[in-house]
Amino acid sequence: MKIAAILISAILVNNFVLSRFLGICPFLGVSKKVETALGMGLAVTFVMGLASVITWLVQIFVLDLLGIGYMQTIAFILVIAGLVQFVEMVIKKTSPTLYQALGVYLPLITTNCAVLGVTILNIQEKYNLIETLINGIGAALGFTLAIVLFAGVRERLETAPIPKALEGFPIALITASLLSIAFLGFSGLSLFQ
Amino acid sequence: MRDYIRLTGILVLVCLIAATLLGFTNSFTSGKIQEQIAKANDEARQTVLPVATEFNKVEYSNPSLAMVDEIYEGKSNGELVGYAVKVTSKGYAGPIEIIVGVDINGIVQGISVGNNTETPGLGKNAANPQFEGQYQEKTWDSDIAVIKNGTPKENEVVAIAGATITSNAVTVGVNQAMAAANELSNK
Amino acid sequence: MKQLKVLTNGIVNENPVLRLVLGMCPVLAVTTAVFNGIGMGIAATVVLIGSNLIISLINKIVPSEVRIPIYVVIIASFVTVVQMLIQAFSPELDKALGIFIPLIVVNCIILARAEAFASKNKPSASILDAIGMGIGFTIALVIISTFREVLGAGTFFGIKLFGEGFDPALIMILPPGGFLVLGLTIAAVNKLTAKKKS
Amino acid sequence: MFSGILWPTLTLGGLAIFFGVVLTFASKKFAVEVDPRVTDIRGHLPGANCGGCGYAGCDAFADAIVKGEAPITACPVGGAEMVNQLAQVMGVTADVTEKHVARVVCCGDKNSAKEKYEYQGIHDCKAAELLAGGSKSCKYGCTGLGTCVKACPFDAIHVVNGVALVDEKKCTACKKCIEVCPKNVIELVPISKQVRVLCKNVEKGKAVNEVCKTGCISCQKCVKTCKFDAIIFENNIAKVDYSKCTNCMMCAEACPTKTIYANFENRKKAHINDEKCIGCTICKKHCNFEAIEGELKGKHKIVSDKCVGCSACHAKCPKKAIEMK
Repeated sequence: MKIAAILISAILVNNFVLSRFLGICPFLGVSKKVETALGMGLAVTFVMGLASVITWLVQIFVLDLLGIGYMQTIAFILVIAGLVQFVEMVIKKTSPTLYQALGVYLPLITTNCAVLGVTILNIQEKYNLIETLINGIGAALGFTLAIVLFAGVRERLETAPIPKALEGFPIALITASLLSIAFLGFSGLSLFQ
Repeated sequence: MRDYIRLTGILVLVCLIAATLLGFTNSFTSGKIQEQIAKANDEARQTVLPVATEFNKVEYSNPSLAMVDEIYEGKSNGELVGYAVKVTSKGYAGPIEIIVGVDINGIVQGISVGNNTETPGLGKNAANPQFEGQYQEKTWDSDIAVIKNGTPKENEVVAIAGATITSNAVTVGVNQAMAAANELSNK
Repeated sequence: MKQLKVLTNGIVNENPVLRLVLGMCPVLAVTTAVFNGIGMGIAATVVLIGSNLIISLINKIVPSEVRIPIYVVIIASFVTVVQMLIQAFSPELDKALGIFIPLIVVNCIILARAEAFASKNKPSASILDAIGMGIGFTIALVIISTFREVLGAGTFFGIKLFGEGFDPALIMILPPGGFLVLGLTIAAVNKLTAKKKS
Repeated sequence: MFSGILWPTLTLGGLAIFFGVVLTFASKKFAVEVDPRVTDIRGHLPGANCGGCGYAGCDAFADAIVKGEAPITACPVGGAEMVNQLAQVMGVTADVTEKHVARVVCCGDKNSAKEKYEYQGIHDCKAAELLAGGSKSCKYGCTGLGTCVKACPFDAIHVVNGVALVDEKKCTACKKCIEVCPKNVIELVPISKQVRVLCKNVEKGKAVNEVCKTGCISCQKCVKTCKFDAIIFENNIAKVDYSKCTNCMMCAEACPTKTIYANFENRKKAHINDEKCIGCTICKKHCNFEAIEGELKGKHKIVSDKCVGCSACHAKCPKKAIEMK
């Protein structure tokens, strides 16, 4: 049951983008089209899932053993950066159009607050290995859900008559605030607190 | 093969420089930081238990009150006047450290919310005097409850607007601190 | 002359928050009070200058296959060192800025500027760009946090503005309010610059 | 003190080695072979990914050039100077074609074209097209809801008073608007030709008159006035044959409903250079508008208000004594 609780809480209740408000830069930057949003979602899922596992192992078997807790941020970020560089090469080779569409936002996954947030959260919650993986995957699915949902809305916005000044990011941000109000509704679920 | 050495070499070089820099600054500053923290804790203990003049640590552990980290006996010229209990409770965005001062007949002299990672402007307001002040004069006879708004009764506190989770977390911490102090004073 | 353009570039037409829409996580998290906004702005500017300088110094020897890990290690170690020094030597500064420093590591602006600018330009230009970006970032933070604090908490810099009767719009303090205020600010900036251009 | 530094260096060093090896291996396995010439050419291309060259974007076009599949002049946006750069990279000579621009073949704006109904749907021509071909009574005309404006990457087309209008200085003939227009009322035309028939309505004159005041009512006046028979009249609509048109703009003056657009400001005038003129009267014979006076062996003179700038004399004068200004 604990696994299901973590998964649902990561995807819906504590959705990283719309309830905890982490990882907003790619969320706004890449959500112009649904395919690119999905591409970004998959890239983040890969990075988050693997990063959660590796960082958990590094924390338990290296940082805690040697008692150098202050190295946590830098070690975790190095792991995430290595994974992101790997993902960047894979995407550049497999689908150049997606690589073109993601552009500068692909390396930005490294400093993406959500990815680092998940890894540090796993340690704070004192999850074991399986729970860490589930939380990582859940958070990434939550991120993908939010970004694809948002991309769908933004595609509709293309044809709507929007005042000139509001076009582009402003209307996207206003839509995002409405979406996040909707997700605030989930925070009341004390079952998964 | 040459690429392997070149790329890995540069990456390792940068990491080594960073690591030595970090290690050096850490060993150089960790002593100072502990000192600062110890000084801060002493000040905090003094604020929550103004009556006491010197504190000494008491061994205490009780699995049912998991949040309690350490308890200091507060003495004024050799005579026990109360306890300063340090608890870590789980707030909205992470752990919150609280120090609670309880005198020997169970009245809370004051609490001080220490470092935490709550959202600035919301959960962070728990460290303001108006919120912390509400716990004054509460006794360990009954647990403190949190109400959203309206006038609080004898053992109630009003939650911070927009940060109910943090307010609950602090209240649970204080309740456990009071229970621990109560248990120690009966021994 | 070109140097001045690099500096003003970061403040107006390539303002990191209002134009490039980067660094959203700290912007939404921190702009609930003007004091926080300024604190975050200063801390981010210091780190941005330091990291831009170091990265532009070594951009010749950094191979592109491993550039992200190297940049990130530099930024993270710079931030951790600054945090340790502040914690050890000036508790008051730590009390004021302490919570913002770890937030900077995840601030997208730093890596974005490193990747887009510092890795391709001379150190002198990179420092100017960092200063410009830092000031632009701080200005944007102050504007947004003023709106959010005045509307959301009825105070400015902690001073109560309205009488007792004023019931602040709490939503402004919560992140949805952050999205809203940010969106409207960008729209206002678009309107102003659009009029100037056409 | 020493162990304080040893452990962090070992951890970070170990992680760094692990990732260094993994990334180098990945950079080898996923290496993307790039022909240096492609990046060089891509640098010269405008990078608007408009598809005017017929390829999916500038990258695809650069690949095609290097493989030799695409002519280096295929990019309409670049202009001559860029074509020379491409020629240098590829070591090939380039023949420059005349620059074309897009043109909206409709002048039925709000006050001349009637509306069938008031359209309140999505602000987009394609959407309006689904509702009985848009709100205009004339189903050949431009609906004026700006789908082309959104599609144009060069901001070269704007809807003015209900009809899309092309800004010829900015237009790069990338054909994006042509692809997107549901009425296909936009076509490419050589920029030097100033005379354009702005109507596509092929119905009889009476029917056209009911729906639009400035439509072509097939009166064929233009065909009669054109001295160079550069106007073909077929299927109830006049069409300009640009190989023969000399920009004399007489047809535009003759057209009763002002359907034919001519840019009168840059209507040229002929000027005879006295030193060079030897009075051979060849220009006088070729002028259809009797705008040249002068006897054999005498200096000839242009009657400037009769001259319409058809530059026929300019072409025929053996001594090149006539300039068009």
